[in-house]
Amino acid sequence: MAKIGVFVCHCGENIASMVDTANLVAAISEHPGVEICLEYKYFCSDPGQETVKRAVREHNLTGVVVAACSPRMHEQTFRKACAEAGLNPYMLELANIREQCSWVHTDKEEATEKAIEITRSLVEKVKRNNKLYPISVPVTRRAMVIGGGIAGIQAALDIASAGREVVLVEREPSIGGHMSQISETFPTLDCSQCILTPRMVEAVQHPNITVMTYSEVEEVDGYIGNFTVKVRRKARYVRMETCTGCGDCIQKCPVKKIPSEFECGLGNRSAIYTPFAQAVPNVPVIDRSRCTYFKNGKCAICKKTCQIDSIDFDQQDTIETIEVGAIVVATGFQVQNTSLYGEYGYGRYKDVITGLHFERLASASGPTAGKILRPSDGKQPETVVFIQCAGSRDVSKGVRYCSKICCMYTAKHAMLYAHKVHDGDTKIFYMDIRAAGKGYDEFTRRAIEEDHAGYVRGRVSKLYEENGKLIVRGVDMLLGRPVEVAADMVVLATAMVPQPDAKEFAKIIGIGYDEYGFFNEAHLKLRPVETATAGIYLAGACQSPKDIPDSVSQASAAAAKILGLFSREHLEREPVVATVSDSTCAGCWGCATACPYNAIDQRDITDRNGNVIKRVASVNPGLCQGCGTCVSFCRSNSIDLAGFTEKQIFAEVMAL
Amino acid sequence: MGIQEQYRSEAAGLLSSGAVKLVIGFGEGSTVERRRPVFVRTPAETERLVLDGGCVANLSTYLLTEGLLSDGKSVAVFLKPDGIRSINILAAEAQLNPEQVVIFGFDIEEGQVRALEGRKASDFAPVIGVAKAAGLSAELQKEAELLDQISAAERFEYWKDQFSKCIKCYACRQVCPMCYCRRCIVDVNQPQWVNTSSHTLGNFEWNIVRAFHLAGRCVACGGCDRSCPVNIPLRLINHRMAKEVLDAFDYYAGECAEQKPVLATFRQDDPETFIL
Amino acid sequence: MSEPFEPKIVAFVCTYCTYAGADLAGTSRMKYASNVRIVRLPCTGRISPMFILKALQKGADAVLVSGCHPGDCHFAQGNYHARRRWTVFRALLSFTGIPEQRIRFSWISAAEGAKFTELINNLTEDIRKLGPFEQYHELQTVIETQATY
Amino acid sequence: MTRILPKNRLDDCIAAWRSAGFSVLAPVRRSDLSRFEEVERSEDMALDLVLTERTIKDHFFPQTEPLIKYSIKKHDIDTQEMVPPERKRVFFGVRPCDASGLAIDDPLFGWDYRDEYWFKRRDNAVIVTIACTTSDDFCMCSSVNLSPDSTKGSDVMLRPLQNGSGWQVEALSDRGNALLGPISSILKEGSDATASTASVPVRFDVDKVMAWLADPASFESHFWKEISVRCIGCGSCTFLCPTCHCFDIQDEGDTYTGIRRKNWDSCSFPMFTMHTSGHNPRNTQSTRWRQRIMHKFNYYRGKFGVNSCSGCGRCTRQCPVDMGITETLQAITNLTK
Repeated sequence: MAKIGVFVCHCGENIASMVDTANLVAAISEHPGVEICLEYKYFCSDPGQETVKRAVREHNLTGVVVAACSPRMHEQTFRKACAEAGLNPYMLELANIREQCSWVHTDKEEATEKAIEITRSLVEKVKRNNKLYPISVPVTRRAMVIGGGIAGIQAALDIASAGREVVLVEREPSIGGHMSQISETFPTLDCSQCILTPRMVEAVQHPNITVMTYSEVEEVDGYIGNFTVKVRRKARYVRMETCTGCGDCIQKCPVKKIPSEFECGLGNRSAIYTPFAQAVPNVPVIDRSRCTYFKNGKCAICKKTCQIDSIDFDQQDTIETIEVGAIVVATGFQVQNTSLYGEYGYGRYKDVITGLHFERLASASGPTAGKILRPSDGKQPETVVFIQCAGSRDVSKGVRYCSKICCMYTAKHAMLYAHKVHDGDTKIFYMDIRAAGKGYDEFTRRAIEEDHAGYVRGRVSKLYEENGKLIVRGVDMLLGRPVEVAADMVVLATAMVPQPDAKEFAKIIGIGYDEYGFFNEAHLKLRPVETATAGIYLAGACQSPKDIPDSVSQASAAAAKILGLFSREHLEREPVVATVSDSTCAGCWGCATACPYNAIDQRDITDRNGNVIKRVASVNPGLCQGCGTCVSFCRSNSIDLAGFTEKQIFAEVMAL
Repeated sequence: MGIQEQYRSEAAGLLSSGAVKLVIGFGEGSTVERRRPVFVRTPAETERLVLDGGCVANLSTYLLTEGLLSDGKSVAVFLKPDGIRSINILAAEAQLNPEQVVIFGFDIEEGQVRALEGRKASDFAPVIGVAKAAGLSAELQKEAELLDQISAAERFEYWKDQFSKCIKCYACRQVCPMCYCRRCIVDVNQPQWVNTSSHTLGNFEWNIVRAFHLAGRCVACGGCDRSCPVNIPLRLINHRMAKEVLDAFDYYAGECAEQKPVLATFRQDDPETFIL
Repeated sequence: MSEPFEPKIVAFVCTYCTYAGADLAGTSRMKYASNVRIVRLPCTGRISPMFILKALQKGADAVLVSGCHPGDCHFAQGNYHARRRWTVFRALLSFTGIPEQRIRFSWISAAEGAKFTELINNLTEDIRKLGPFEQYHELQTVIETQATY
Repeated sequence: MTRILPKNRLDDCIAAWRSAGFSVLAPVRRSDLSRFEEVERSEDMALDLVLTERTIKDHFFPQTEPLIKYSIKKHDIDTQEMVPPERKRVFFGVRPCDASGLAIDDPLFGWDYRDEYWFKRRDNAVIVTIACTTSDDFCMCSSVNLSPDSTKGSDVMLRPLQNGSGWQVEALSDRGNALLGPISSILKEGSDATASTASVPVRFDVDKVMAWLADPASFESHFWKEISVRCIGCGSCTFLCPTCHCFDIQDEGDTYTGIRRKNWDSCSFPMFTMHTSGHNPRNTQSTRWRQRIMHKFNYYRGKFGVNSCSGCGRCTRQCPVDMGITETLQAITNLTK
């Protein structure tokens, strides 16, 4: 028999002034199954909680309803109190007679009647509550970091340095990401390669880190603490184990005129190549689509050149299955294709380039060895125009968001240019200068004041070539007049966009994404590092445009989250999960299709001899988040959600 | 050779070769007009098979007879396009393996039977494509629209009157290939969501729940409507649901065996004009 | 003159958005009609059509179903599933003569205490005008009375 | 010379009975369904039907009936019985098979326990039967030792006149006699010839059937499986049967009050015999169909000396898969040739 204790809280005057608590207590005391009904000024206070605990013990209560504030406020408080009194903490319901009753109504009689109905209904619910116990899930204390840019490297190093194993997966032949393409970094102007390369080397040499380059994640199964990831290791056609990275093969390769992806097409590479000189690992790959041997079976010069026979044309892709307990997604970004701005002439005029091109031009290891030379004729530009927001903050053609880093890198470009071309002239068309960050505004001021960056507030309307010059027409909004600049080179601060395959990838690993394809955090403000899928975390620009310090911070935060998770061998989860009734499940799998977490699998029911009698749905409590979408799908009512069972809700409604 | 004879001889062939263990078709009924389901297990018995304009029932229901397909052997069945769509849905909902179902496809036009090309459910994709393109039954739509035009209160009275006739014999459920649950929601008594009594309230609940469970699954074979011993126009309510999923989600039940259930999937841009 | 009709309204809401929104209305001391009874569920995905029928049987004159805005679901997709279900169920109820005005659906976020307040007030006012849902309630009263043969 | 009820005086007849305190129920076709309902005018009657789709059983043993109203208090439960009030009713235009059905069920409801709900209604009802002049392919009264003009279960028998102007009237019971009192002035004397009754062929040999069923070996016969293979397990044959009488007791209510109801149940349903343990002694449709036939033509007779079938043929007439008692009993007849 149910023995329910009901505790009516006055909340000082908050409830008692609008709800006639004496009436409430009188009505509830008469309700079947109510063993004891007490009122008190503040049940959440220590003496209040003691009263609840004493009542639980003295009356052997089977359930407790606290008629007080919102469960969002004090559910945990009273669960704890119940547990301390020896009652399963899930045998508790809060009747919200404050936020949703006394505070919002003005007629005491009506509010009291409503409070009675709310409380009764929850008494009926609590009668049908079941004892629940936290679910214990074992944790595989190995992490996977997907993406070997600075965010991924940082996350991997932080986790590895704390003593946990990490698998770092990068789809390019080398780790390093976009940061390796950058010349100098704002606001300190230290050389990007110089600060990045040591981290790359540290990562690859770290005993706790396994780096898998030229590899892609194909499938993610499982749940927090227990993911199974399938990674495709693409054939490099060069044996990683033996290659010394001498580079002879690259030198000898006859196919040399392939535009280098790393150099943004400003330089060339060969068919067998490393993307850049400091690549980690320093093992080349053969670009099968350009290699003469793969085209017609002839050539094989690289194989002949290699003194240690590291070339292996027969290599195949391999799939590795890796068990991990947590995943950091650090897959980075791309630069928006700027060809949609016909008026800026990108693609039409060789000397209209993107910011990333400029980085390569300014880079000491770049195609021009750090000299600013324009692509068309290799001459030094005397006047350079920078156009900011070439895609960002543009509802009509580009993306609505601010790419965040362009103001800073454009200032940096102007400075680098000024440092390299002393008598050069710069014009920067901008909308706003967004330089919030440590040392950032000082940096842009320096660009203007020391390096004479010519900021023009306004947009560019047209750009055309005339007599070997790029004529840039725009408007200076501050002066309110048109401007025309004859430039030798134009640099577009193009938008940062998600990787083109970001949405497909999100589906593979089971996380959410926004309208653009940036991955969704669990909560924009309070859980910016977690995804809605437990055990999967975000770092870097795959979530939103970020600069290096932000990416690194988030990477460390993700590492901290994972180390927290890895601090125990088992993970305790809320027991609000779905369960299937094997005897009635018809095995239609609608629940499995509907489940947002892929938490439902098929399970065979076998007889004594191991023959399959039927196949039913089965909920993985490690993956289930307790939304209950499956429950309302199930036509035969064969799946139910702990804490919000069909019986509980039915009773709650039928008591209204 | 007519279709009936052709299918009889093909059925005999399938049985004698062991390609199928059973043929489910139509035979003569208790009156001249009636056709009843027959179960043929030997080549000789194929003589009992009849195929004419009276063969309207959707025999796919029988494929779900417990244990029938569990030995992995194949069964042949006479089906119209609606029944073939049922096979697709049942396959999509993992209730049968379509590879085990050999179909004698036919259609009835103005009382005349026409053979449909194909043997496996997937062979009939073009036929179903044509059916989808032709849209839902205009006749039913006209009938349903008559109800749409009257006021909600009048509609309520109409259905109250219709549902008051229901005796909860569950002929609608039993004849329906989609009602394969081992335990129907109406038999769930903890909690008793649907009043089992056949008073009007209980009948209202039962018929609404059944219609909801058939949304995006009903192929308008008309089995429930024909079976109802008290002549409730179930066709209308099911048609209205089929129209809703078609209009709102471009969903036509049973297009193929890979089709996902309409209510277990969604699109981010699903219509939501009614949500405040 | 008899007392003005006070409708009974049952609301099925998700705990993360609409329930929190209703809490916010409370903490902001907004005022709304006391006619609504809230049933808290983890997610709109958990709201089965049966809940609505049972609420009507229990004398509700209107039912409100409410959850997180699309894209905001705590459970990522629950509200998208719910939306499909409602689209179909609403059409079904409408076709069987249960007026659309009595079955309402809304998205109310945890920040929209004001929207919740306004919605409840408007809904209550609408249903006051519309009157009790006698047609449905009669089905219940009939079964409670003595058989007339 | 016999008494005649002229057709053109039917309205006066209804009025007379009504003023004598009777409700008059007659076949009516409404909302696409024929059934017995209270009528005030003869034009609402559908007397030309072979048979109404629903039986008059509905008015004695309704599909759902409240038994007890209960309300749950803190420490106890209040209950209140809900026995139907006495109400005098005339059932006009009943077919002999339906009337027989009532008589067949009487011993069942009065056997070890007198079912108030049944007998209150039976005792206050007068059955005015009209002999059949038409029949259809499903009628089989003649096969179960009844006929299109059998008087079993009737209080008044009406035999249609050949000229269609009315009915020859014969009171069969005290209740029937009493019913003719209020309409004595309407009835006239006459000697018009009555129309010939419908000829319903004998479709099976019920004696052979009974003998076969009584043979213990028949219980496990493979016959049941073959004959029931297409049965889909709905309950329409049982619910439209004038003699099927199985019911279930259900409580329906909310937290505070509820009603205990008596609802029709059907031996066709798997749930009918499902045990709480999950074991089901009749776990296939063939065992359920066997039970139905055995009950009607073996067990019931063993207990009450009469077969539980009045030959109306509704079981076949409306079966979704064209099954029915006739086919099965024909097959049994053929088995024992």
